[in-house]
Amino acid sequence: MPYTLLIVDDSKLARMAATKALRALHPDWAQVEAGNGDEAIALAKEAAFDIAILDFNMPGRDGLQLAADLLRLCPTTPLAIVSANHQTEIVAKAEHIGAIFLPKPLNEQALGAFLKMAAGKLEKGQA
Amino acid sequence: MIKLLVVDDSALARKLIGQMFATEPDFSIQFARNGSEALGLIALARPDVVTLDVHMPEMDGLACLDRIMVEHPCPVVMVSSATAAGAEATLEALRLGAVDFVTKPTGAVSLRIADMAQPLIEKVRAAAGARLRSSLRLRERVRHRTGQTSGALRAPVRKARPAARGEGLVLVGTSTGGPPALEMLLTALPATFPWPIVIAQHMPATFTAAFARRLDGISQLAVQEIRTSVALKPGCAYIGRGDADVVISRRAGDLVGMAAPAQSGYPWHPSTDRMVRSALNQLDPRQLIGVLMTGMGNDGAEAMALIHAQGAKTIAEAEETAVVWGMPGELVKAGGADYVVPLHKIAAQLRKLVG
Amino acid sequence: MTVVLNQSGAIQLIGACSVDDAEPLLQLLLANPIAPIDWRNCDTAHAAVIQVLLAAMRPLRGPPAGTLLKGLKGPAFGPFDRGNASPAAPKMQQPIGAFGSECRAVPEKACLTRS
Amino acid sequence: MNEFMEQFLLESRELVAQAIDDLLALGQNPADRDRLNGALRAFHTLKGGAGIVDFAAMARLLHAAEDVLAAGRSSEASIPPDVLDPCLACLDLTSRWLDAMQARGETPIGAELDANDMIARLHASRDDDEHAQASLPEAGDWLDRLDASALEAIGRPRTALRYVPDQDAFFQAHDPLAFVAALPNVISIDACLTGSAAALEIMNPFSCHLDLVVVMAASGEDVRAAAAGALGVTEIRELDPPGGVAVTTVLGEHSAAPAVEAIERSLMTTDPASVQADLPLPAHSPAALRVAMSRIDTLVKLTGELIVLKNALGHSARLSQNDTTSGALAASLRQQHAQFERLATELQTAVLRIRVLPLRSVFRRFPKLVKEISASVGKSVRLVSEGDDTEADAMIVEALFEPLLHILRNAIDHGIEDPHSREAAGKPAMGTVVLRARRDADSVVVDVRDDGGGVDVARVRAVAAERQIAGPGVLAAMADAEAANLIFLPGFSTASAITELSGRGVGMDTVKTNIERLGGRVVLETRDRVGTCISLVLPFSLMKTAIMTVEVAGQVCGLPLDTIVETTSVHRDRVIQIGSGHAVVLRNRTLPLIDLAHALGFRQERSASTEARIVVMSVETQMAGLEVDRLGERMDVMLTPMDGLLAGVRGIAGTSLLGDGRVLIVLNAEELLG
Repeated sequence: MPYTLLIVDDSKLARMAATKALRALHPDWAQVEAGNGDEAIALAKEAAFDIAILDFNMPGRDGLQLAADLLRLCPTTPLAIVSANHQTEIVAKAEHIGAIFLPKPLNEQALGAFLKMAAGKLEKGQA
Repeated sequence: MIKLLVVDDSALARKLIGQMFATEPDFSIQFARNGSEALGLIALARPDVVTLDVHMPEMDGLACLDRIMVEHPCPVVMVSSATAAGAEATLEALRLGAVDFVTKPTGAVSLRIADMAQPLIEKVRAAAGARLRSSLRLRERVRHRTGQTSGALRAPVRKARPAARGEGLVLVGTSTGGPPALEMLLTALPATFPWPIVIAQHMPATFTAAFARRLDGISQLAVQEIRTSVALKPGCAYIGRGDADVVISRRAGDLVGMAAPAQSGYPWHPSTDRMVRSALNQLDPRQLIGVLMTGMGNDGAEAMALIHAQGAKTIAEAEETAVVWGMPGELVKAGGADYVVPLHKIAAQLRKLVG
Repeated sequence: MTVVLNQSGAIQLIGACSVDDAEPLLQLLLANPIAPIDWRNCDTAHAAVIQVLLAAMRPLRGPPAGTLLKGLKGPAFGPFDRGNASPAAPKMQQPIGAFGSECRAVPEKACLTRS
Repeated sequence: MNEFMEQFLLESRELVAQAIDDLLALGQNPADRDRLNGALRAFHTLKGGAGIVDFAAMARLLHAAEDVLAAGRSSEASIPPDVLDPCLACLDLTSRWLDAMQARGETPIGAELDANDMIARLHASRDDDEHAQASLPEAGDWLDRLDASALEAIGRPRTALRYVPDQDAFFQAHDPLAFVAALPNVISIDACLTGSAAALEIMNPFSCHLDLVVVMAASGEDVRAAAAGALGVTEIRELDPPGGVAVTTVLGEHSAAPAVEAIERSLMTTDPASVQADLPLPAHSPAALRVAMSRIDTLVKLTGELIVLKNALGHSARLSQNDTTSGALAASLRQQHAQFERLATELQTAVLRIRVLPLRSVFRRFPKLVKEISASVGKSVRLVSEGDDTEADAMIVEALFEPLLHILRNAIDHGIEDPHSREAAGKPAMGTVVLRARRDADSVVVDVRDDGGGVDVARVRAVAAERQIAGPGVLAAMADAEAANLIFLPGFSTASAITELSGRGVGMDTVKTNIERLGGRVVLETRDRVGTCISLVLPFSLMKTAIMTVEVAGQVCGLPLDTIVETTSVHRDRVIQIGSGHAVVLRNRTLPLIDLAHALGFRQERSASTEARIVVMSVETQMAGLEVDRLGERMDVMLTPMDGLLAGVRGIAGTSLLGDGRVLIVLNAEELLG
């Protein structure tokens, strides 16, 4: 079934790239975008999405803090943290909170694998 | 008793080569110091096999070889240097009809010449029983006599690369006698040949690049060495880098050929067995064609028998044309060959299979 | 086989990983784009394998079994005593004497071409 | 331009502006963490965008800048100001790239080289002698990767090794990791990928792209011996060498040699004209150069491209032998040749850049010396150095010390007045000497400017007359500026008292000769009571000279382009006979006309043409016309100085090889006109 993906990134270019990859993978899915953590939290309160990919490097709340906040609002949301810097800390912390680490620039294959895993998790939750 | 004639201008080299064979009871040896002496001795003594130094004063090895092949054809093993220039000369020698070659160690030759003994004895013994391609030689000889290079006769007019029609791969393994055999095979294939061809020709690292260039110059296929990695395309043939292995893999969905450090489990490199096994991981066996041609030993026989059993088509060169019917013979004996055909018919067989 | 995908979806490195394991490892990583790597049972690894790990940017479950690998540093390996329940990194005061013997995984000199 | 590119440009411009804001604010308040984090984020997002549009050079550059800034963040201390400048320069380069992309819709040419340079500059900012002391006394680029506190815990001696194996290393049955692990008393191994490593999706695992840093509790000597079997570039640093904080550096020769060989081979076998790139190293060249890895990488990469292209050319050439319908073929040959030329030029630039050093290495020796010299003559002088990051060929940098020292001595000894005279003249008692370097097109200019009394032209005239350096008539006709230049003549010394420092008959003529030997020139500017400025104008690199070829009596010669003012032809009627010589009037200026054939001693029939072809040359303040038979083309050549029997021949600067293998004689304009 089609889901809605939240893309959080302060770069519109990065959001465009992620949207393009999503269109190619799941043309029937919807997406919502947020340019920062506060917008993302607002969307989460309206339960406007099922899955989220969060840029690590953002002004204000970084991706990991945002992930923690989102999970507090909705603990079952599948999350991915996206970063161009491969730092052990980020990878390890992402894993620790149950998020997937995806390298930036985002490639379709990695996003596809994450979305497949996420969809599987959501379906299991509904069953 | 095998009658061996050693042709070398260096007294030291003659002595060293003589010593290498002294412990072999089935050889009787004669020496010649230069090309003209060699020609005289060959006419008189009719040796079973000749070793010939590529670089000699007066008549150099290639000129001498050319006359041997015209006047008194007999199996010749070239002794060459492992340099780029040596590679060119050696490849030319193989084209002129030399059966095989060994490379002289670089550096302090007298100290490291022992490294050369084992391969030289093996190759000379195999060459003594080798078959000369008389028909091929005749054509080549005429060309050589008229002073034309084969490149000029077979101007490779390349057409646009064909689109891949279904994915597939031709895998070729060969050793002794391989270079001229590959030349014949590749020049008989059109630029539109739809499947990429990957070739494991046992050779030193310094030779494969020159060999690929030579084949590229005379065939309609684009031929290149797999130095690091390269995407495999139709209408192209790829020579695995010498002293290393070649493996088939995928990058971003596309088939690639990749040079891999020589795996010690395999005795010959590039290993045909390893190449074929790696291809089996990437493609359905029905998308593979294995070709095993002239060569000492058994490299490739096992893996090609395996893909044959799984549905791939395999071609073994027939005994009548193989310089040494080792590798193809093993494949035939293992019951792994779908077709056993003489060299000049392999190209036609391939075209029929991918037609 | 020293590189496998285990049932929990992690790519496992086991025992001595040679240069030949680099390509299978890479293939597994590409086929499983979000799988983590588990090298807790890895004793030694050829540099070719290590550079694939470096390029992979995947969560690395460690520490590895081998002393040399345990002592590896760099952005991809990070200090292993952080986060999960791994033993503290070796104290750096003394040379890690075991390195010499750990690393005999040098491939035998490859056979020369013969034909 | 697609929507991605548009968005990229739009967003990148905003980010560049934001990052500049943040950096400038940091300059005001280096402890402002918010500004630092803001700048870091901007660099990071810029890098991400570059990744999306596949602009690798930009991604690489911004990654390096981000690293430098991030190092500042983690150090807890405030950002050192000399880190900000190169980061700003990065942004400047980035916005120039963005402009180029906007204009042409594609990533700019040469971005890789520009990025390499800028990255080297970024690293140099961390390598600076002054502030590196904050963390590790011997710190420098790759040593930053080491954990300082862990290092402290190790016993002595300690040595660090950086090892970047050849890409082909795995094929030599070599495991670089096992190799470094077997080094003596290994303490730690740090592994990361080199900049040339590809993304996982297209990676070739058998091509080695590792960059290893190993710390050992062993002496540099032991490490050097044990590391002899390395297949690639190694750099060894003793972390506490016997003589203090100096750091020894060894550039492994294992891989540099094949790289250079490969370049030479490819140059030798492809294009005879490029034989000129076979760098002639003057006999006393500096023993070792420290070369940034990225510069070697560029070379290797360019060489690779060159070889591919060479092969393509070879293929086309083979085709052309057989192909009679050769229109398309000729076109492809032409195109490949053009590409080849571009690559060859880039390669040449890259090769030249390897030999480049900042002038800092010479400049930093002077402050102490100036103090000593001024003390010894009882004057008070302060030295101001500017532009010491200006780069020049290592040979030139090395050779500058002596002449500069001589000029500085002269300035202090003769130029700067004693404190009393200065005060009387209304100047501060302390004199100032400014040592300033700058890059000017293809030249490097070093000025030594003092605020002393200026050259005493009247005295120079008197001395010249007294020593019969010039006749009274000539002296009388000389303008003051010209007369001041007499100090560069052999044996000239105006010091009324031969002082301990700058007497002894070795005068400015030595300086002049030495600079000219390097292909440079010396310019003197002096104002009475205000001061003197001596400028050394040197070529950026020793090897490349722009020339124009001319033909005379069937012989092709080269004239240095920087001495040519213009080329023209005049009707023979306008050539005037003056005594035994000739002259020509050009734009109301009378120029002596030199018949080149005659000057070179070629016998030649007077040309029948009614037009005289003239090259107008200018050397220092002199101008003259050279009559030639034919004008040729402009080219850049590597000049080989004359040696052996020809070394003493006047009028010849050196030789170079032409594309067809002929030797080109390049003339020395100074000597021809003089």
